[in-house]
Amino acid sequence: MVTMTYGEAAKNALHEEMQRDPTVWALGEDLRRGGVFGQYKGLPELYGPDRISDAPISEAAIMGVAVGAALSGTRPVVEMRFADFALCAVDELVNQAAKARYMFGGQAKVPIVVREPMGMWRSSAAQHSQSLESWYTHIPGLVVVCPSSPVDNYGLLKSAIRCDDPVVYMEHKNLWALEGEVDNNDPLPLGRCRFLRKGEDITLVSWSATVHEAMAAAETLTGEGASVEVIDLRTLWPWDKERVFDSVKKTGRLIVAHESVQAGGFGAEIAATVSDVLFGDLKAPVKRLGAPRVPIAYAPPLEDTVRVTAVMIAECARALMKE
Amino acid sequence: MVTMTYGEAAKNALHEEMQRDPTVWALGEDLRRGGVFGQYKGLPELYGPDRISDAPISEAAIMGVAVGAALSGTRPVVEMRFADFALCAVDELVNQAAKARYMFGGQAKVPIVVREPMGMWRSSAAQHSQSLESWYTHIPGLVVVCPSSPVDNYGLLKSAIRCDDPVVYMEHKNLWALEGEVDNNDPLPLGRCRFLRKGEDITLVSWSATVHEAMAAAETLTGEGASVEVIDLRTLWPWDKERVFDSVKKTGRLIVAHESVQAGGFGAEIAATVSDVLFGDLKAPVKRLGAPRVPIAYAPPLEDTVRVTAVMIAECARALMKE
Amino acid sequence: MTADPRAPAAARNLDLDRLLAHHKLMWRIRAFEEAALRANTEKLVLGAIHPSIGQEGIAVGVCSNLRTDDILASTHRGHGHTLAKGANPTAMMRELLGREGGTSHGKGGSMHIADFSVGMLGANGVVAANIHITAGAAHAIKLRGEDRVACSIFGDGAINRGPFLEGLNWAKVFELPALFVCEDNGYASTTRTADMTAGKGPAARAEAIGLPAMEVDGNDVVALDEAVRDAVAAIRAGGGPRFINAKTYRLTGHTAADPDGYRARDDVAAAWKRCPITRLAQALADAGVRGDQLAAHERDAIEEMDAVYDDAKAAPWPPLDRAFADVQDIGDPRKDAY
Amino acid sequence: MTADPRAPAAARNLDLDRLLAHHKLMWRIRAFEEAALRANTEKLVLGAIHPSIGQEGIAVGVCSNLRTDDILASTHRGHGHTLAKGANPTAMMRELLGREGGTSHGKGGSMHIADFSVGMLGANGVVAANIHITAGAAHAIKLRGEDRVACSIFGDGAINRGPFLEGLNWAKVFELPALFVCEDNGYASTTRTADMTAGKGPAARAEAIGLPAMEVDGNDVVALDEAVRDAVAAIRAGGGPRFINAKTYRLTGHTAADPDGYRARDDVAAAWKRCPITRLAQALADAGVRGDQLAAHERDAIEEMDAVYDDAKAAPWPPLDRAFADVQDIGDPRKDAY
Ligand SMILES: Cc1ncc(C[n+]2csc(CCOP(=O)(O)OP(=O)(O)O)c2C)c(N)n1
Ligand SMILES: Cc1ncc(C[n+]2csc(CCOP(=O)(O)OP(=O)(O)O)c2C)c(N)n1
Ligand SMILES: [Mg+2]
Ligand SMILES: [Mg+2]
Repeated sequence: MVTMTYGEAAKNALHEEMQRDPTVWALGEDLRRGGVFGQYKGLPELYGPDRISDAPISEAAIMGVAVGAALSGTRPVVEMRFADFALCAVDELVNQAAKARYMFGGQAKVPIVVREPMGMWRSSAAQHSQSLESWYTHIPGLVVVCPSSPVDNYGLLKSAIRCDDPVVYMEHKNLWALEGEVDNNDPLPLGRCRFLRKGEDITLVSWSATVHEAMAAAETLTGEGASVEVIDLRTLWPWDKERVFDSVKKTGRLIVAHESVQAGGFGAEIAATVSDVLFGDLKAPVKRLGAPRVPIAYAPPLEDTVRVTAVMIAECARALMKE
Repeated sequence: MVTMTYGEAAKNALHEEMQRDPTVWALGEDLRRGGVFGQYKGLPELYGPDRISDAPISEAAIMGVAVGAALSGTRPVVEMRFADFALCAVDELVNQAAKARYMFGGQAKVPIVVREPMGMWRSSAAQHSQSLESWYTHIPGLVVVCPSSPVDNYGLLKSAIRCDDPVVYMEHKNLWALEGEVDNNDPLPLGRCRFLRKGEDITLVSWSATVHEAMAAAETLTGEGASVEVIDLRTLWPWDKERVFDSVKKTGRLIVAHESVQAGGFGAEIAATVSDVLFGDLKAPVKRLGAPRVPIAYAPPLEDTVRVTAVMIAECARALMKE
Repeated sequence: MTADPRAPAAARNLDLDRLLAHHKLMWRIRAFEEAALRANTEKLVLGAIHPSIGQEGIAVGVCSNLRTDDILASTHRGHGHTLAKGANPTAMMRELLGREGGTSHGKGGSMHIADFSVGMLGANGVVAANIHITAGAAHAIKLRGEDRVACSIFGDGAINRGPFLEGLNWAKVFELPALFVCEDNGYASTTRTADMTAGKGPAARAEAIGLPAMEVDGNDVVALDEAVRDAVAAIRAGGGPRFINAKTYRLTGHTAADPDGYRARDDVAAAWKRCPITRLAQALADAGVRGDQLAAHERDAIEEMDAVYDDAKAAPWPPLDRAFADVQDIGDPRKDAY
Repeated sequence: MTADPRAPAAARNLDLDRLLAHHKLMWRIRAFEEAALRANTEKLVLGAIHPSIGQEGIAVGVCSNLRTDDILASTHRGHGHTLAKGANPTAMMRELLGREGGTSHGKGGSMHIADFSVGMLGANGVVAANIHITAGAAHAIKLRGEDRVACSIFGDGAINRGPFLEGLNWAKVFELPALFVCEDNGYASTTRTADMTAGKGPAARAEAIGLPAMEVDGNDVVALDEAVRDAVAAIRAGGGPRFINAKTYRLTGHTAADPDGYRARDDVAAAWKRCPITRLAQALADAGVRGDQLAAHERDAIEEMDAVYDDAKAAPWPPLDRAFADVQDIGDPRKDAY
């Protein structure tokens, strides 16, 4: 059991996986200087420039090269720097990486991890703040992971690297410095949610940075006498349906909260599924809390206007619990 | 009132808009030969190579050029050939076109129409068959249109061209030859659904090619004594919430059917919204019918395995009407 | 020796066995494509087919210099490359017809034809996407310390897409064992490539990115064979990536369905005179090879591919549950999807 | 006249008024950047700031040859370009601080600084994205039969992204009135650009795509001014697109937060000696301009930008409902979103 930051947790995971498996390597811009968020610091010295490789500003090539290298016996970890820049490499991810295994009838797998630091990071504005995790859930062939804590970033990155299929691995830029205890050395299973809090009255499902808002809301609500269950989904595809169902069966109420735009967000998939499958068990409608359908503004107060906060979650929960 | 095909309807609309507004022009590969689906046939002769412009195989540039040209006083109609190739130009569409107006505080608008022929078209396989309309609904700034008939392709393309914001305009490749009557010369409003059939027992919402499956299912169900309301959403963003709500308030039952992958599809947004807003009014859970989360296979029987058909819709409707 | 400019350049020092093999292989490709066109006419192939008739010289000239464990990534027009890389035509034709026993169980079809067992990493439905994928394969080869070579063949239209720049730059920055071959047939679908391409062409662009580049007549299989042999040897020896622009002409429409209305009939007729098979046959005849030996190549190839086509027609559809297989390891698309 | 190699090349035939204006404008850019750095230190700017200190010669040398109705599209490092294109520094600084009255009402910030009223179509947060957008602006100009020019300035790191190839090819194919200027400062963030760039550099690549291209010392504003003047004249006369590679050096970190640990202190110190402002001042002094006149430029600029900064600090936040404005004409994000 050791305390480390979210960023360090990922670094340690990558370090251990690189040690364990000589075919693992990382590629991305400025990696030899430790990566823009320092999440590779120290690794270039340990593994050299071949295995922690710099790259030209060529997102399409970074992703395309990773696909080719994955089809040829290595396991690339792709660093996209900001999730927004991955939009320069969508053909490579969606038309190539995600489809190759299927299109070629199982002749090949594409074991790549695509790290896409996501989310609002104070005043980064419209082109450096996006959370497009729902896009990837819609693409057959992709696994989608959004860790919210050091322990998960450690265990899930390990699993992502060992996974034989392309994993879109979205760390939240606002969490790099978050400290936490990492109490395991093993990979954590993909596709399993984490119960952060058990409760009886309402279920909050969230992922990535918004998990912390959900926990703060639960704290408040508990102080008001409510019993709140908080689920960190962690893996968005495949998502841990059964456990979410079990929770909502028990509580009868569900709020899905996420930072990304609500319209067409992954909250819709969860809400639609739960509303269907647990139709008779719901005491209240399933609620979603996401960003309005606006780009992220630069000015802090405007940025805050579109945030999903603990206050909003608590308020929504109170209203639901009245039903 | 005149009969024309879905492809001709779009061509006529573009023709009339180009006649009306000299700043409208189209760009894309092979347009001077009439476009790969013949949907520009005859226009090069009328408007010359400047206004019906060929392009290098440079999807990113086609889109980027359109953005720059739209910011500089013209109204480009972008031809992407297959929706799948638009994945080579996502930065340009999502980070640039969709955000420019907002990011620049309203200093500019980006009046482009991005035509992305979508959907399964017999044995086109994984890289030429995708339907990613839900992606675009998730992007602030984009309007999303998916016409299902000649009359709508005519009227909605006109509106899309006149719209001052970027419109992702997705024609279905399997509908080019579909004939129908076009009874208006005016643009049709964006954001308005079309009631194809009025009924009392169940609402079917769909768009694009699947509308025709929904209509066939309605036919069957009517023969069995049910009263079915069929809504062609036509515009996915903004979608015509109020009319869908009104319909479901009346029928108490809703099926959303679309060709695209169900997981993370736009059906989820509709189902989640309706399940929430009309919680008390629903007689049965809202059902979605979409493709399984698999790439589109080449072999016809495998392709058929993932189709949403009239038979499936009817079956689902029968089950719902028992509730 | 004739001075006919249409005869192969290096016909001076012919390695007859090798050239006979080339002749035979070119005929096999031609016959495969003819069978594929027939399949299209008979509506047994519904998706697009891009025949490589007239471009067989490049498939043969390039792939004859690759080992089975070398890697090839191809384009939409990939049947010839795949066959020349050593794939089984029976499995290929079954793939084109979407049948069980196809190279990809009928899931990829013509535009995604692939045979990983012979290093053929797939045709690609996205123009230029094979270029950086090839750089990646070469990157893996270098990381693993192997002496393999990765090669991609793409069209002249592909040089206007970003991956051309990004992939070539990558290969050169990392000095990777990669060979890039541009199949310069002058057209991109219905458009003359020159109309939409600025500057001095593929080789000049590659050179500006630092790759040694050369122009070869791709319909002269003898010259191309030599050029590729030298390039591959240099690459395999650690010399970094190279580029070859091979001029050719597509003798059919862009796809099986293309009426080819955008090229003058005279141009096409003239191009038939430069057909790489005819030219090699002429050189071989000049070198004393008997006409009936050359005719046998043609006849055998047609016979082989007729049988291949018959086999494919008789093959069953893939079982339906293949639609759900090979998506990914975790999650089950049969249940998670609905 | 001194033969000091650090002095501007063309100091022979100085148009003194023009050069004094250049000197003044360079100081205004420098002072703006210093104020922006202060705003960063004082945590009044939270997002990334990319200062152009040391690169002022390019902003001035390029933009001084553009008319107000000419178009400019810039990069993440765009303050200097924007100012030189004629934008109001008060509105710019308010934008950097996210305040009401900012060029974009505080919605874009430093990386999206824009002023359409002076033809400045925006800085861009995506490297190289301004290149094909500029081709598009030039395309519109040509379609409309105007005599304007569209210009983009981008970094040397941008030449490895697809839009460099695609945008330049487009501009040349359609013979558009576009000027492409590469601000070649040798680095892309913490990485030496040369380490990740193969071949002979930006100009050679542009030439291979058919654009007349030249190399200029971007810290020699006299030389650059002349080169841009000629290029713009040729372009405006219908001569098609051109390319200029302007060598320079960034004298600060990549961002305000960058400790710049990847460059030897000696290199940076040496680069300060080649600072474009110092060099022009030297040339002007050599040409007889009095020191106090030059010093006044510096003092006035600092005073101006101090006031600009004070104004921005005192400016109010934008009203919150601006978060929902200017998304799109149809639909209402305030209600459709929830
Ligand atoms: C990114 C992308 N854009 C467009 C297409 C459509 N398309 C298929 S083949 C082709 C022409 C390709 O020309 P070239 O690269 O010269 O190859 P050739 O067909 O001549 O062999 C085009 C435009 C595509 N498949 N991918
Ligand atoms: C597509 C993309 N990739 C990566 C980045 C991150 N990034 C911002 S600035 C920069 C370096 C750019 O270098 P260069 O083009 O030389 O411009 P300079 O910063 O030197 O002015 C990088 C990599 C980005 N903004 N966009
Ligand atoms: Mg070609
Ligand atoms: Mg630079």
